Amino acid sequence: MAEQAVAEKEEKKGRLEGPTPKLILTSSPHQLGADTIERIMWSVVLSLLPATLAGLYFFGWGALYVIVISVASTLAAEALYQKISGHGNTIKDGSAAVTGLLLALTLPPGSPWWLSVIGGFFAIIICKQLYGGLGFNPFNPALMARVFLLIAFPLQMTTWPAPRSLFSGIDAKTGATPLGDLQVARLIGKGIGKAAELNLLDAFIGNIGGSIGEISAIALLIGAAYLLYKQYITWHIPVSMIGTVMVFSGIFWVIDPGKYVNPVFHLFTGGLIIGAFFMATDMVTCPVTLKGQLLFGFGCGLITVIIRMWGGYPEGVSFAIVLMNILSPMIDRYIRPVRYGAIKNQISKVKNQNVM
Amino acid sequence: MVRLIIVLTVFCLVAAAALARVYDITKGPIAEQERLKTVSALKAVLPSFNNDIDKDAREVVVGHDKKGRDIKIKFYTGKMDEKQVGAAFQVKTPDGYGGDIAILMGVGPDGKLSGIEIISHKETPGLGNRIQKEEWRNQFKGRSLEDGVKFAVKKDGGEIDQFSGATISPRAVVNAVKKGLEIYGKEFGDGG
Amino acid sequence: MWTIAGEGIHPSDEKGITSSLPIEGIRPPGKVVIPLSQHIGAPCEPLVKIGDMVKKYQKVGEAKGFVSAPVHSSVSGKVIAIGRFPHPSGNQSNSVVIESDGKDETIDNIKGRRDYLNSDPKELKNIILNAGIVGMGGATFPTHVKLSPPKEKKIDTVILNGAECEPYLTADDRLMAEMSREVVEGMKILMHVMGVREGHIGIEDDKPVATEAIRKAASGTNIRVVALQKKYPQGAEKQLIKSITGKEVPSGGLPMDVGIIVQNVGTAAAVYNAVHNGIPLVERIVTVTGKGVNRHGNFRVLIGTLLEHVLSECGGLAGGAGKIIFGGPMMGIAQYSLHVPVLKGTSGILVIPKGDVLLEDFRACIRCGRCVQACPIRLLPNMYSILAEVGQPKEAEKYYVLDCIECGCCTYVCPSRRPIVHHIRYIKAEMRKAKGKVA
Amino acid sequence: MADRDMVSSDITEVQPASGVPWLNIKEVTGDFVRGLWEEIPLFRLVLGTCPTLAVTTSATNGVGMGIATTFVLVASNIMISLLRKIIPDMIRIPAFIIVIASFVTVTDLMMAAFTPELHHALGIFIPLIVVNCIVLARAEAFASKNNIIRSTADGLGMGIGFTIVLILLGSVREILGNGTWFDMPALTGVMGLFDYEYQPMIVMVLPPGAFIGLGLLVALANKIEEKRKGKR
Amino acid sequence: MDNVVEILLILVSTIFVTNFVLARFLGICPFLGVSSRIETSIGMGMAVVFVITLAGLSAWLIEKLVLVPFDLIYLRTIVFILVIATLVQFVEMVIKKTSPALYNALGIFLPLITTNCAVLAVALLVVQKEMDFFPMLFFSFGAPVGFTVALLLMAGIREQMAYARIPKVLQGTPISLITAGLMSLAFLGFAGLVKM
Amino acid sequence: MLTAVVTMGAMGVVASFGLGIAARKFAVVIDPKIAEIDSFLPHANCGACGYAGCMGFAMAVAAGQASVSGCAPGGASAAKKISAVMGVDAPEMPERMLARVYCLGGHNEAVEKFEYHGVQDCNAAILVAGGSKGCVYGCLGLASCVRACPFDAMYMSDNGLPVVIDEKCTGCGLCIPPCPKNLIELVPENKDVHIFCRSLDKGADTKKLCNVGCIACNKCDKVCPYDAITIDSFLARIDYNKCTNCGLCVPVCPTNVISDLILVRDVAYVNDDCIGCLICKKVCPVDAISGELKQLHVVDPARCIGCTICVDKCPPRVIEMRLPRPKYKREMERVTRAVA
Ligand SMILES: Cc1cc2nc3c(=O)[nH]c(=O)nc-3n(C[C@H](O)[C@H](O)[C@H](O)COP(=O)(O)O)c2cc1C
Ligand SMILES: Cc1cc2nc3c(=O)[nH]c(=O)nc-3n(C[C@H](O)[C@H](O)[C@H](O)COP(=O)(O)O)c2cc1C
Ligand SMILES: Cc1cc2nc3c(=O)[nH]c(=O)nc-3n(C[C@H](O)[C@H](O)[C@H](O)COP(=O)(O)O)c2cc1C
Ligand SMILES: Cc1cc2nc3c(=O)[nH]c(=O)nc-3n(C[C@H](O)[C@H](O)[C@H](O)CO)c2cc1C
Ligand code: SF4
Ligand code: SF4
Ligand code: SF4
Ligand code: SF4
Ligand code: FES
Repeated sequence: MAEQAVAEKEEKKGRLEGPTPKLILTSSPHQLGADTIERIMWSVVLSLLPATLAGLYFFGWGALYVIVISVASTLAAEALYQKISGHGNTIKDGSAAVTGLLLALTLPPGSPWWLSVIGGFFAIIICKQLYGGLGFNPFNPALMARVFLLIAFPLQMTTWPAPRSLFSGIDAKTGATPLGDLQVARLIGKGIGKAAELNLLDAFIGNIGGSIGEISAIALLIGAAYLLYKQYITWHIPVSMIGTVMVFSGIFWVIDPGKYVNPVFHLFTGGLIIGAFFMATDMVTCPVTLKGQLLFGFGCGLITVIIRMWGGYPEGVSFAIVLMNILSPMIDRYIRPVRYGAIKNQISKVKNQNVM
Repeated sequence: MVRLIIVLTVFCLVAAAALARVYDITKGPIAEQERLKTVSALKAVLPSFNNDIDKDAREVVVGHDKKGRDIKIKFYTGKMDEKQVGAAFQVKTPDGYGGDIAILMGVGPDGKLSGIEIISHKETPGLGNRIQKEEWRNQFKGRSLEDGVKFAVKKDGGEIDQFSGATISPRAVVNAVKKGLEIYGKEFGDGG
Repeated sequence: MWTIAGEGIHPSDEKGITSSLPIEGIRPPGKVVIPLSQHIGAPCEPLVKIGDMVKKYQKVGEAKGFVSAPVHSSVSGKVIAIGRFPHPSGNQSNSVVIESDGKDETIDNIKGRRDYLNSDPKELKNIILNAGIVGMGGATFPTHVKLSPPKEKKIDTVILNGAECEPYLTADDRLMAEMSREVVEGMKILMHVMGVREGHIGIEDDKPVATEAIRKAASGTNIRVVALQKKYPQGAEKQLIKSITGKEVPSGGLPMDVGIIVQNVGTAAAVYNAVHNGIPLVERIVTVTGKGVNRHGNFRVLIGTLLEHVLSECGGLAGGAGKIIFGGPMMGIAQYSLHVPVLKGTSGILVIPKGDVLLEDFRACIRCGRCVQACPIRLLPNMYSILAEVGQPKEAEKYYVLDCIECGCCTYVCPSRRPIVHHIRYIKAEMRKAKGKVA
Repeated sequence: MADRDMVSSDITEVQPASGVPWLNIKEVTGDFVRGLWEEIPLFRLVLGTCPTLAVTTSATNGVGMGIATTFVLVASNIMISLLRKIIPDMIRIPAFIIVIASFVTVTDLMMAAFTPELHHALGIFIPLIVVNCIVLARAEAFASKNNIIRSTADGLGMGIGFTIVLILLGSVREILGNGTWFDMPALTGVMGLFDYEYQPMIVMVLPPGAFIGLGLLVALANKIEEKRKGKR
Repeated sequence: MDNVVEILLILVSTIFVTNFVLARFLGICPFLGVSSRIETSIGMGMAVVFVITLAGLSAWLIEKLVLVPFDLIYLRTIVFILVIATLVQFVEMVIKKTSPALYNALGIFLPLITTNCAVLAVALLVVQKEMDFFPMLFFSFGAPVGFTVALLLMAGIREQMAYARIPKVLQGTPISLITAGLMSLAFLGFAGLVKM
Repeated sequence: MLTAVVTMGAMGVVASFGLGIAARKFAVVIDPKIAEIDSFLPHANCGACGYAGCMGFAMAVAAGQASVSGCAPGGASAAKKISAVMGVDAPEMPERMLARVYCLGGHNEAVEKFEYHGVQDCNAAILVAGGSKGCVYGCLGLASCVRACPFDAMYMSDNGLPVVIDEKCTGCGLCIPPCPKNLIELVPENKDVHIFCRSLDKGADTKKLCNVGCIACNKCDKVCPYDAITIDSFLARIDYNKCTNCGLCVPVCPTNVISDLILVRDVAYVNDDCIGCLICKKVCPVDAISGELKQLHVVDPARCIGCTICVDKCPPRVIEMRLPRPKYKREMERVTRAVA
């Protein structure tokens, strides 16, 4: 009996006398990576800094206030919506700032203030928050807003001031973008017209007409390299998108250089680089698998070329990306990684088991 | 089954009869509306006339399309007290920014334009669609092929205004009108 | 370099804290709690009653059923309680509590076997069974069962798992460095039992000392030592097999479906100890590490020693205990009580101080695909997480959630801090529930 | 699909005809009012979306389409209610369609003759009133089971409800997209007062504006309904 | 060659540039109603393609053989709708008899098509635009394919949206409409590809 | 005119012929009963009946496969209407059932054995060391049951316990399976006295973990005049078939785990027809009745606990319950909240 008593005492001790400091329990794993949404988003902002500075250099005040107003209005829209709906506060996570900055970088410098404001609110409210906020939006908000503005206010969206010239010191007079020139030439049946005169070095540095952030290839590539190094984007989308554009435009250029411009022209103009590295790679709206991303990039490239060569708009990157955004869920549904151990006969067996 | 057929057939018959009746009633007004529409457009591009203009129209074959079909143009001749004051006809150009632009143009006996009207177009609202504006169209009044290079948009060295950010639409209109004048000249000779 | 392709992660491993500390003993505890369930499979039946005196190595619980393994006393002394006691799994389990008399008297009939390579495999298997050997790599699957595959499965390869890919843990590393002979001899026994000629020992390339030791011990045998790229979860059975042989275990299958058996290096050493020295599994090497504990090291700990004792032997907690984990940080189980015993499968005790515990609220999935790219089974963890969140766990079956090995890579990389593994475990539990209902 | 299946069963709880007095003012008012909010087409029942989206580039068009549809709705409701006892059940739908198509054709011809501008603006969507799901749905769910007066009230209510939404959407799109309202300068005027040129938002008169505009209007209606329910 | 190009252009035009749903506003009700799942969308799409192609063809024939010779153009609407209703029923009957498998796949969608305004619209458009035979055929085929493409894409997005935290008042129709709006915004990118 | 009529006539014949055949061949006879039955159902599509939604149930009933009283949320009124449609006698409806949650150990009462972080769902939490509640039988308070209720009949109290709103609960039972601790049961609505605990721990253990747990002290068992309470595995349970809601057990419970859902009980009142037989005085468990033989008896309202035992025992049936007054201070959150 005494033993029984000892046993009970032991049992109690073991079961009931918990350690004095209450421990914390979670499911495994107990170690987490350092990357968070905040870190990724603000890194994207950082990586856009060179392009922003290039824009500021070439366009001066006209660029500055577009950027400021644009970012301010996406942040304001986000804050306002969350205030009204009473859910959460995600200003700090930086995604609205990225949207605002990217929107600004795709607007013409010197465009009126209300353009940025309308664009910012459209991007955040209609394209993002109505779908439930970060992570649920099916379309790239910044690009959707740009497309919306382009169609709503074509005049303001196609009025391009000339950049301050880098070497010559004289202000270049032409206000059109290289792709705009190309389209005019095509529409009036003059082959590639003035577009042939594009100085590729200028285009590389950013000394051409265009949106604030799209002009300087070198600045964009510096930022992109940083993102790639940090593994916040992978090479799949940019490479397949740019590659597709180069290959297709190359084919036509080889066939008829009098009618089609060379692939390098395509590379450096019309926001292909900013689109491929910073916008098509928006994780929320692109497929999750690498194979899917390759396909996604291919689609973006293809549509870009088609619109540029035959479409009604001078540039096709924005449309190509939002069009492929539509296709993203489909790609995710049908392109899946082949899981470990899914040997062929195994797959068919398992498939038969769970008929979907 | 029989009842079914009968009922449905009767429905059809009644409907057909009723519609035929309504059609008879509305046939006249509809035709009249059509005519009025044409006439009012013609009035806009021609100096005032008082003949029964849609009766005085004739169709002319001015060429052939790719498939070899005739391209016909209908010329309306406006007369004031039996005196010819001008001819009007429609030209179409595929060179617009968004697609075809159809233009009704009136030409006086002297080969000078008395006015143009945009019948249909697919230009961008806010940009190209300003070709519809009266002030812009009025620039065409009195112009003829003799104006030479001056009869072009400013960007191409002429006198016709373009709109900022949209040169293509005005240029297309100008070119189409010039083409029309050529055809007119060919068909009607000098003042024909 | 041998590795798994593409998938996996590189967490900061913190192995430096203990990797050069040689294995030490700790003072034996005054009392051990020996759960009757320390393995996958049926719990043991107790062989003793309260008040019985037992000796060291005496069997106190007999295996019940085919998939089961006996348990032995790790001290000599008196049985003072048998009942439900906290178990590291988080539940309570039937356990035998023995108060040590400090004498460490062993049972008498300890019989080693020197000529094991000429013995009948069946007999050896019996020894392994009776020694209570279970997988020491974490899953604690009874080893003799693994060594008895159905006849139609022809086994041609034995692989020893010395990857130890979990951050912080160095128990296997030290074991290989200091007891390479036991490991290799154990491997020979395993190969002999299975009658195979091909044997591999896979070791991650961050353990040069251990690799060298094993290589030396294995020279002249047909056992190949394979250096694996350091990457988590290189040591997971399926990944190891893929890295070393290039074969993939079919989904839903076992390694034996591709003719392979995988054992942990510690298991091999235990097999050697049982066969050669006739000693059952009553102690193991445990890495005690983490900022939250004062003394770090690799310790030889008797099975049944309470966490409390181990910690006090290590100078107690530092900086207010936040989390105490049995196992490594990626797959280990957090403990709520200091009264849980060290088990046969306890490879490490990791103490994280309160300030270092990351407790952020998770947010919506931003579809970044990092989890998809990190998953070594190439699944779609994001979908599991979303489906669990919207309350449609059943849908996850279409995405093959049952193939998930709960390695934690997905959760580790998720920038939205989504508890994906927890969601997965919830889904699996719901599926088990549903199945139970149908059956 | 489910939406369509519901058409016949869910739209109206059908009162058994027996024992109901032939004319019951309260009931008739109910039939009329129901179409104005409770079962307002487009907000509650998402039917007849195509003409709604297509023609509402201006408020005027909205009115025109609304009136045309209301006319067809009322006329066919009356006719079908009259004939409901004669029509065999099996060919109910084709018979209804013939009745509806006849009225639509009448409308079409009349508009061509007397309001040619509107006729031109509404274009192909006039003949498409035939397949406007509301018309057939009311015929099927209501007129074929109720007397003339109630059917008339129902048709009128539904028609007006439909028209209201058309006008709302037309107004939003016209004001934002063109700066005018019923062709009168609205925003252009207001902004003009401040010496500011209003920039019409051209998308609003294009397809995207139609979809987004209607989407937001339906959400607004849901919100109002939610509030209303909450109060009760 | 020219003919091939023309046909190709018709297809590109009807599917992308003047997509029936996104640019022309036809068939919106089923577009909103049947687009919540991909599987059903596929079934509906196939049924619509089949019926509309036939409807376009029959309307064109009736116009050429009956309405024009007898000067009955004003009866178009009523005749076409009657033909379509009959056609749908008839098709249903034939399929049921000849291919039960196909019937199972398409059966439930057929009745929905009678009141899909896209069917009547195609019938009216092919005669209003005075198309030639082949253009008519490919128009009648391309239009419903465009419908199906829009339907499928929408279904893909909606399946994903099912997991989104959409505000309550927007769930269902409103957010679908807004999504359609954004899709049509994107589709405007195809504008000008084919000038028709 | 003539051509129009002839053409349309011909079309009519053809069309009606085709449709006639079609209609005849493919007429789908829809049982009108289905729509009618469907109209009586609550349309919550909760699935508690075992069919796919209310329409599924309606079809099953019409086909004679489901019982007319199969819809718990619809309750007796729906069953009555449906049976009328089906032409069967209205069934004896079982009593209305309500969900009851058998745990009172919220944040304020029960011990937490660790700090849990992770997925906020009971079935997920239980995977981490069985949940953080010290008592392994206790409610985890993460609302799996609340989320499962299709009628919004439950909410989580600030104390971390689910509360059933009696007015909304339909007795569908859908909250029961999600609970990993099996704490929810359906109980007839007229049962008002409950022992809200499921702990099988020994009394002393229970006491350490929760101050409103059943410690199996046997006091209630002893006091129950109807023998409705049994104690098994250190837990007292009420047999609802025997319980009369007398409430005698409520005050004797040392841990207050027995809950009386009648907030305000009537007190007994002996009217003037009392024959003074002394029986009530004898049966009163709290000695609240005084009186002499053949004299009018009086109930002391301050003592009466409203158990109604005397009412049943009084031979001339002259005791009635009236004069409500507030009772037991420990107010149950449920009723006050439910009304709000
Ligand atoms: C969305 C969009 C719509 C346009 N619409 C027209 C148009 O309708 N008519 C036109 O002439 N140009 C239009 N343009 C502009 C042409 O692309 C081209 O830039 C312009 O005609 C060249 O005019 P500029 O020489 O005056 O710069 C449009 C451009 C964009 C981006
Ligand atoms: C239910 C179950 C049955 C198993 N059966 C066998 C078996 O028959 N043969 C075998 O060699 N291994 C068997 N195993 C062991 C597995 O192969 C594997 O070694 C074990 O699950 C531990 O792997 P892990 O640590 O990677 O999870 C089984 C495991 C489980 C969970
Ligand atoms: C994600 C994961 C990581 C693992 N890492 C290791 C490891 O590093 N070393 C090891 O021996 N076993 C590891 N295992 C367990 C092995 O899969 C396998 O169960 C074990 O090597 C079999 O040997 P055993 O039965 O002797 O334990 C891991 C399992 C998983 C699921
Ligand atoms: C690599 C990268 C690219 C991004 N690109 C965009 C973009 O193009 N447009 C945008 O609105 N947001 C972008 N974001 C920010 C964020 O994903 C975006 O706000 C969400 O789409 C909103 O839900 C990007 C973020 C990252 C990390
Ligand atoms: S825990 Fe499962 S889903 Fe996540 S990475 Fe590991 S195997 Fe893949
Ligand atoms: S890592 Fe996290 S956020 Fe990224 S896809 Fe996976 S679950 Fe979503
Ligand atoms: S509380 Fe439970 S039983 Fe009551 S309605 Fe809700 S789910 Fe059904
Ligand atoms: S499901 Fe059970 S454990 Fe969870 S809150 Fe409800 S009653 Fe408590
Ligand atoms: S499908 Fe066009 S109105 Fe319904």
